[in-house]
Amino acid sequence: MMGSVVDIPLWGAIVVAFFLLIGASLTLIGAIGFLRLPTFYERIHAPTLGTSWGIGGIMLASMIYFTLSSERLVIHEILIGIFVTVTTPVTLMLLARAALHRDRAENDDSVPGKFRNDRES
Amino acid sequence: MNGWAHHLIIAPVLLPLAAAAILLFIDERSRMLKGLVSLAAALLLVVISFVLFRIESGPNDFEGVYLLGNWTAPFGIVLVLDALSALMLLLTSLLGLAALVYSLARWHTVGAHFHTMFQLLLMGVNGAFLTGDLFNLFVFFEVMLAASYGLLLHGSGPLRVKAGMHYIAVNLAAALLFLIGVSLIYGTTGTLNMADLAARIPEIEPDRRMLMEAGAGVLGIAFLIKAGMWPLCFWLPTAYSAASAPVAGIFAILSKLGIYVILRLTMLLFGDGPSAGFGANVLLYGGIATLIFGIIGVLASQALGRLAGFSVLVSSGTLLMVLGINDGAVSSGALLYLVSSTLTIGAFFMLIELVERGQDAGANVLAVTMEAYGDADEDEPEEGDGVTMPGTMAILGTCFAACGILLAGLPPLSGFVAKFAMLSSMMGTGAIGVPPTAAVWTLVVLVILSGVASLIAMTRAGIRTFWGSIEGTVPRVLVIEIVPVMFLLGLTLVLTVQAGPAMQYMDTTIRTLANPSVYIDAVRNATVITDYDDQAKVSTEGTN
Amino acid sequence: MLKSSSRSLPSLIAGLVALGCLAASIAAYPAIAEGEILRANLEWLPQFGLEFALRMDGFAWLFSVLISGIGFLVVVYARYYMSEDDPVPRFFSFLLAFMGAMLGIVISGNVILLSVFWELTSIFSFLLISYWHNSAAARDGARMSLTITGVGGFCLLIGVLLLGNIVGSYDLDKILASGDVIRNHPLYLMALIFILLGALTKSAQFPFHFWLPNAMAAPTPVSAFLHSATMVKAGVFLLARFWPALAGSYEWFILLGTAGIITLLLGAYFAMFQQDLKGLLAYSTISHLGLITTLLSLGSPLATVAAIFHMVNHATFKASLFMAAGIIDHETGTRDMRRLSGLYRFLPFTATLAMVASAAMAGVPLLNGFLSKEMFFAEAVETHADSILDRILPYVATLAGAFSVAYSLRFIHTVFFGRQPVDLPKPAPHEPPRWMRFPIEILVVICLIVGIVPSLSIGPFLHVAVTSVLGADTPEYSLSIWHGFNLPLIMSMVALVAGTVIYFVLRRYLASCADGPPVFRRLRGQRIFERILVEVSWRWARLAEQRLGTRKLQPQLRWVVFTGFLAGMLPLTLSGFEPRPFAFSGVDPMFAVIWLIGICLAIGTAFMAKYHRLAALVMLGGVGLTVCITFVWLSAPDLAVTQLLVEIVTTVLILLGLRWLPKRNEGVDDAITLRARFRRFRDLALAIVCGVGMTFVAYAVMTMPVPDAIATYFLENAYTEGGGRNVVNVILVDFRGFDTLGEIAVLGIVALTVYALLRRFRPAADSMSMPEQQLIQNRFDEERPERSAGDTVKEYLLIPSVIMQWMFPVLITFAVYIFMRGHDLPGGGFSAGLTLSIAFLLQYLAGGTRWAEDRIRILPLRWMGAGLLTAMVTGIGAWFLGYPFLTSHSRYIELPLIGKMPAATALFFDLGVFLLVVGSAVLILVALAHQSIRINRLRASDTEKTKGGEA
Amino acid sequence: MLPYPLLTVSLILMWMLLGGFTPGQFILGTLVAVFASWAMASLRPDKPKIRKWHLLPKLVAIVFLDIIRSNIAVAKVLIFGRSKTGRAGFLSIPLEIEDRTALAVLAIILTSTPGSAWLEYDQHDKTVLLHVLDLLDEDEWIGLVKNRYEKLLMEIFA
Amino acid sequence: MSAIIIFTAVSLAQLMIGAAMAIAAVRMFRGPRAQDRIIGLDALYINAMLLLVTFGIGTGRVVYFEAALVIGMLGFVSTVALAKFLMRGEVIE
Amino acid sequence: MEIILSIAIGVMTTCGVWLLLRPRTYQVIVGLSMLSYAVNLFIFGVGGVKTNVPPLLGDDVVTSSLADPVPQALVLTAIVIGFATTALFLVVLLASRGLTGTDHVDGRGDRK
Ligand code: NA
Ligand code: NA
Repeated sequence: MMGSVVDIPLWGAIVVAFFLLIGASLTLIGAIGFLRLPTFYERIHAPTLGTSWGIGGIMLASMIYFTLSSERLVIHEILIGIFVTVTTPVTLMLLARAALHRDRAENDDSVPGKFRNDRES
Repeated sequence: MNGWAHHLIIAPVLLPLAAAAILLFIDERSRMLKGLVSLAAALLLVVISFVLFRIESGPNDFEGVYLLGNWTAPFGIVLVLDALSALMLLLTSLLGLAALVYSLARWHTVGAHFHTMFQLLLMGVNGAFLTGDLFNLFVFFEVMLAASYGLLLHGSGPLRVKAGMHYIAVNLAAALLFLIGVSLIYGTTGTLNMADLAARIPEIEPDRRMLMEAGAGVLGIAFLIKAGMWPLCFWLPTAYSAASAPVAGIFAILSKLGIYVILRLTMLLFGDGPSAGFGANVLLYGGIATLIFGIIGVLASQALGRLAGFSVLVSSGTLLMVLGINDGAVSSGALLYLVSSTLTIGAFFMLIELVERGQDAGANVLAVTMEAYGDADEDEPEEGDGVTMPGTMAILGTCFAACGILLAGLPPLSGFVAKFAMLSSMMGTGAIGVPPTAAVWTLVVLVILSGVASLIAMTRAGIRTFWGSIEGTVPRVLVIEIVPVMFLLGLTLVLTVQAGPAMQYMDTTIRTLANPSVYIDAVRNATVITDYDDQAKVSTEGTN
Repeated sequence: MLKSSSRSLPSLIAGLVALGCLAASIAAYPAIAEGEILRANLEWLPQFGLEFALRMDGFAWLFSVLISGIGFLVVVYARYYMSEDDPVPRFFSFLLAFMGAMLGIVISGNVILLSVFWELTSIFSFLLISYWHNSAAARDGARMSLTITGVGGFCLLIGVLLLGNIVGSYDLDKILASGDVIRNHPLYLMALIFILLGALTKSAQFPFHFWLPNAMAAPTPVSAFLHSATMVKAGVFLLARFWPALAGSYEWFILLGTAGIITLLLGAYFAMFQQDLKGLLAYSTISHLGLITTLLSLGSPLATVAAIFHMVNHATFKASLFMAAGIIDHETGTRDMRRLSGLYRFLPFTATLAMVASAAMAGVPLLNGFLSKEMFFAEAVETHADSILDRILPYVATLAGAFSVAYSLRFIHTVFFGRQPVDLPKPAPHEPPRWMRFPIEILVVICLIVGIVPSLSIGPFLHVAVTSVLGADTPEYSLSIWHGFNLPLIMSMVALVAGTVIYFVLRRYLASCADGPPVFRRLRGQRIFERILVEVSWRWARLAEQRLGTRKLQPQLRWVVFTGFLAGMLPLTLSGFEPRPFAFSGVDPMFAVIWLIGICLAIGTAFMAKYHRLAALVMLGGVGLTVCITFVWLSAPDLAVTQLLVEIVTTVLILLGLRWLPKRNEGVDDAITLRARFRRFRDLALAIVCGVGMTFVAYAVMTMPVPDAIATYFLENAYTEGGGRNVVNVILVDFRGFDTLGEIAVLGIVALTVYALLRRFRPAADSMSMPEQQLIQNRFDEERPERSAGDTVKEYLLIPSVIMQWMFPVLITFAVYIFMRGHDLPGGGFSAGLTLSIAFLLQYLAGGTRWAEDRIRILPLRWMGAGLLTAMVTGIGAWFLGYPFLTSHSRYIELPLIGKMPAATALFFDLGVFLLVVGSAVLILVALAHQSIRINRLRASDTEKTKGGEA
Repeated sequence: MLPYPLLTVSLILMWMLLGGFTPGQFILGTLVAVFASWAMASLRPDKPKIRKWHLLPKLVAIVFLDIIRSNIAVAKVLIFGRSKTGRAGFLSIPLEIEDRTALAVLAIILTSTPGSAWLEYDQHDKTVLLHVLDLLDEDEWIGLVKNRYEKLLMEIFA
Repeated sequence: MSAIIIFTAVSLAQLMIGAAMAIAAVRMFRGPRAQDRIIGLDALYINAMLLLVTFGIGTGRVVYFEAALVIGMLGFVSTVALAKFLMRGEVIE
Repeated sequence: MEIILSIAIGVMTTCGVWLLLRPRTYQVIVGLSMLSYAVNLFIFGVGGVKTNVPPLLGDDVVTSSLADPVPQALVLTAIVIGFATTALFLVVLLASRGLTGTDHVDGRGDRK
């Protein structure tokens, strides 16, 4: 797998490794939370660790690494960061709202809202 | 054949494609225009394939190898026109023309994009006949299948949709097997070109060979599904009988495509060498089983559509069995049989609809498609108010009788000639003094039995249909509906009268197939055009 | 086309044709008499020895005269017999066609051609018997005769094929000249049996005799022609024809003799007890044919002479009798002998003619029947092959003779004499028109002439026929009436007396008994045959079809999987393939982890697909993602991108479809039967076996390097020749661009099919209502005064839709980017097309169908057509430069500022791909999406309808 | 001609990020971006009116920092559990901004920041329902949203 | 030296991301409700994307970036469709 | 690597075949998709399994070491065709469901 690692300065390697590990650990922490948190509404918070600084860390690592290794500015990873940041809220919003609807339709009292489904009882 | 004429080889693929593309630009409401474009394309296709056929049946040893993209043989895709593919192209185009004309009466109006799909079906079938590349064969199989899905479902309705679903499911599974087979062959031989493959097979080491044969086996199943070998054939009678008449008519060529590929590949790849005769027993016993099942089905069928569907199986079973016996003379008879039975079954499927229209006034196209709740605003078929022809019943009856005679293999029509040619080479003058083996006896008995079964079933059906009820109304049949049927039956008549020359052609075809080195060399030695101007010079020198 | 009501013109034409045939035959006589054989050859299928060879020798000549002569008389007769209501032209054309086929049989010089004409006579006889197809009896009789004689024809074909195998030719001369070779060949018996099957079925010999009486439903001219003079004679003709080649062996004698003797006796016996005039004649025919068969079986030349003589004699008197019976039927309206009597006073001429003819049938001296019968008796007492058959033959012959006297007498006595008939369907019968009687008169005159002066009349003709059959074996024979007071004469006397006695003894009984002989009355061959036919060809076949076939999908797929598995495994196991030992070295642990996840998700998908469709879909998405990662991991970035895009679109597609599927709750069909459990177990076993097989094969082939692959060529030439750095893309658009052309065609067709099918889509009743969620949300909106219907969904999408709209230009840009770089880096027309389709799809998701279509008008069909044309025209462009289709031209062009740009024609081809993919994907998605709008319309119209119905 | 200049510029930037910062790519990118912007126009979206451009970087910076902060906070919660007073809970916040784009930006900010999630916006009440992972003090959250983000957004979009 | 550091870091990161993916898969498996599974799939997509980026770093190639970018840009579409299906019972109205 | 991929193919084949043989149309379509994955990976694997040598030509690339591009091209075609046929089958099963009222592959009603 480590076919063609180009040597980069040691400081660069350390920085890359740092960001890489930061990103990965935040992702893992988020995942653990995702597994352990008891309710759906709590669980939706967990992956955002991954989608914010999890991605941030790894993208930074990638940018630094490729910039150093190819000796030119490689920052297209920014795009991934931007798009994930912009699109994740869409999914979470839609999904959470759908969950709200489903809970309300079942008259789950732990969920706020004016809505009550009278047919269900 | 240099220069522009050389491109004729690819025309049977490109012409329907072009027609299909143009048809997409024509509004769905201008049926007339669509029909005309489609008809023109079909006519032109007949002309082209006839020219190609003439070239192949001519005296000079023309090797029609077309290097697509100007890449040499094992690397690019090649199209190969030889006697066999030329024959199949001609058969397809004739059948296609007949079915298309038939559809113009009313069927092309009962759903969207009939002509586009029809043209693409022709493209797929022609491509599959022409290609000399295994994966490209898969692609054209898929083109053909996709179009056949669309055409089978054309007109919708519960019966068609159910039959279509089964058909699609089975053929999707078959496509997966196809892919597995092709990739195994590629993985073990490193090539996809059929000629190259044939040249490589004798040289590969044993464990590769075993895997290659496994691949060929799996591939074979995919073709046998298409050809309708028992027990892979149950979808066929249902699907064919559910299809609308012109579609079922053109479908008659589809099962033959499976047979064609098996014939082509077994002769090319397993003719001789260490893998010689691979799968022959499967074909023989599978053919026997298919034929038996076909016979049973023919007898058991009450509806004419299913009877025709099982006739397809009878035809497939016979052909598979003959391929399993793998004898040159028998195979050339089988080729004649293939042509004859395709024309017959094609005509029969189209005839059935006309005949049944009279039986039950309500059961015509309109009832099928309107199905009580169809969106009336869409696809209202124009009232087919053609004049009821004089002597309609007599013509229909004659056509029906001809179909019956052809299916049963009764003299004198081509059904008989073909069966005779097969039987004769197995136990007649073709095998002087050679006592028929058990396999030959089985084949003979089954071929005869299939004839008997068709005879019984067809008389039963014919009597019920034509003489069953006194008050049976005379069906309203348009001229352009009955003419295609008569056209196809007329072709069988030509085949009957011209049996000698026809057989000559088949003989040559099989002999060429039996000598794969011709094919292999032609493909391998085909050279790319390096510079057009040089090429032009060479060709003018050649003619001088 | 002739007007079907006119009788004269068609009959005139037919008569002239028959007369022409007759004249032609007669004209050939001088040559024939010289012993010449006339020939005419046309090639038909020379490769297999099938020629259109005609060959007329004496025997053929005699039959030709018989066929065309009687044919002519029958035409004359039919002119008056057929009613004006009948479609007469059809009748005469069938009759002539039949006559042609029959002539073909006798003058065929090639045995295959002979069997061709043989089957043709079956076909035309079918059409003639069923002429009055409104009658069930006619239909059934015709079908039965066709079935039996048709099958017999197939047998004959096998027989002559075997002859061809033995002799090496189908040429009749060669076959006739090879008698010894044939009889000594191991295949002789086989060939003999098949040929006899053909002959015996045709000549209605036991045990195939029963079709003939049933064929009496035919119009009487047909019976006179087919069932006395010609078609049934074809069998005995064939036996005589093949006599030199086949006869003389013990097998020949036993097989043929048994059939002949039984037929002779049974036919005569049955004939006595018939009540139908034509039935009587039919059984009599059977019996006389048995007589001829018996004669032929004896293998002696003299017997053969007798046989040939009797063929002619029988034809003359039986045809005239049938015609007489027809006149009686015509005039009285019935053929039932219980109702007929004393007709002599109404039809004196006809009666006289009939009496002479039946005397000939009975074998009364001075008539032709007597002569050949005497010859038969003479042969019967000779010993040919010592066997029980031989020994009983004289007695059988006499007994049958007696029976024939009895039924002949009965025919005359019952019909023409006795009390005046009562209650006839047609009262006051009278003599038929002059010319209707004419044919009978001719035939009866012949009977008399031949009977009185045989050697002057028939003598030379018979001789020509006999010598052409027997050749050098032709015996001395005499045709004189008086041979002295010998044993045959005594046998004739005995038969005459005994026959008379039998008739008068049975007279009372016969006057009122039911149709058919006592004892055997119930045992009808026809019924047995019908029952067997129905049983075998209908019930058993249906049962077998159900057993051997299926109309269900699952068993079919099981077969596909199973045979596919076998086809893959058998070549390996049979040839002793050794699977490679698994090696876990060099496994990237991360890859293992990914697939651990993938496998779990795959199993989860399989597990959930029945009750938790959405869960299964989600997990399937996970599996797809795993596949995508695999592609990245294993050096296929192009595949990864494509896989991802397809994954996304497929998920949305299936979601679009899910709405129309029925709700499925776990536990509804909990009662799992044992059978279902077994089925599941079997499927699981099959699935596991397949999986294991795939694993082994995949492992074996993966660990085996691809030999000397074409791959190297592609890798080395993609850039230099194909002008692209992304080899996969160069293969797709250049090396194997033709595949891609086909592939986009598939996509296009599928899109069209989807569109066409969905235009007629009608959801199931329980999917017609709005989804439950929408009902609840709409109710909420309606109940709240400050809200209006649809607010919930508006709010739901209010903010997300803004972001989704922003993505639109972004995705367009991205699609262009993917497209442009495809030739050098991962990407290409397909990925770009899917990306753009997703961009469109996203707008549909965000704003709904109406919103989206209000803003962006996509004409998917145009995109598709343009795509196909672009790809194709690019390919064709090469023609103008003299190259084959799809030859690409690639070069990098320097543009100012932009720099080096790839400008391969392949790029245009890829553009075609791109356009088509966009068109197709959008068409599919939109067609599905539109169903939600359509259903609203349907719902509205349904409500309207129910309202209308209630009002 | 250029209905969405900001969008066009962004697209050009995106193109060059992907294809490289060369003059050629700039030209190509411009062509594509103009075309894409024109396509966007056909959707007729609500056109955001950005008044104060200069505040945008400020917003980005604030959000950037907040995200880092909440990453740490949430990671802590996930690893060590919540403090005793903390709980997860729903929170309804009345909003004043109405511009859809501004709302979208706010939604992105709140959702991207770990620990808070935008659930539902009620158009009639103009309230948003949030879910907060570690809800110590409701008012603090309301204050955060209203003062830190909404105010700024209202200044930018007016 | 720097190669070893990067190799170790990448391996560790991949292992962590792999664990995160496994957890997402567990959610997809366990649910308990459809929304949990969907969000699990979403998480799986994001983690896969991160994995691809680390793979790119590990192999020193930029060509895997496209696949990651496609996930980042379009991965949300199927989730959106799934969510809308939950909410409305219909994906496109 | 080969072993992992082979097992993956095997498991997906098993799941796919199992689903393919189920009576509900949805199971069948999911099964077909699953089998497509398996078959695509199979085709892909046939060319040999290599990491980090995508068939992309650069100036300094040794062509012989690159992954076999042919199976990749074949898989691409197979993916596209698989996508098309999945869409088709989906629509057909919907049509069947609409016309017969059930999602059974034979259009049979449910036992109730
Ligand atoms: Na309201
Ligand atoms: Na958040």
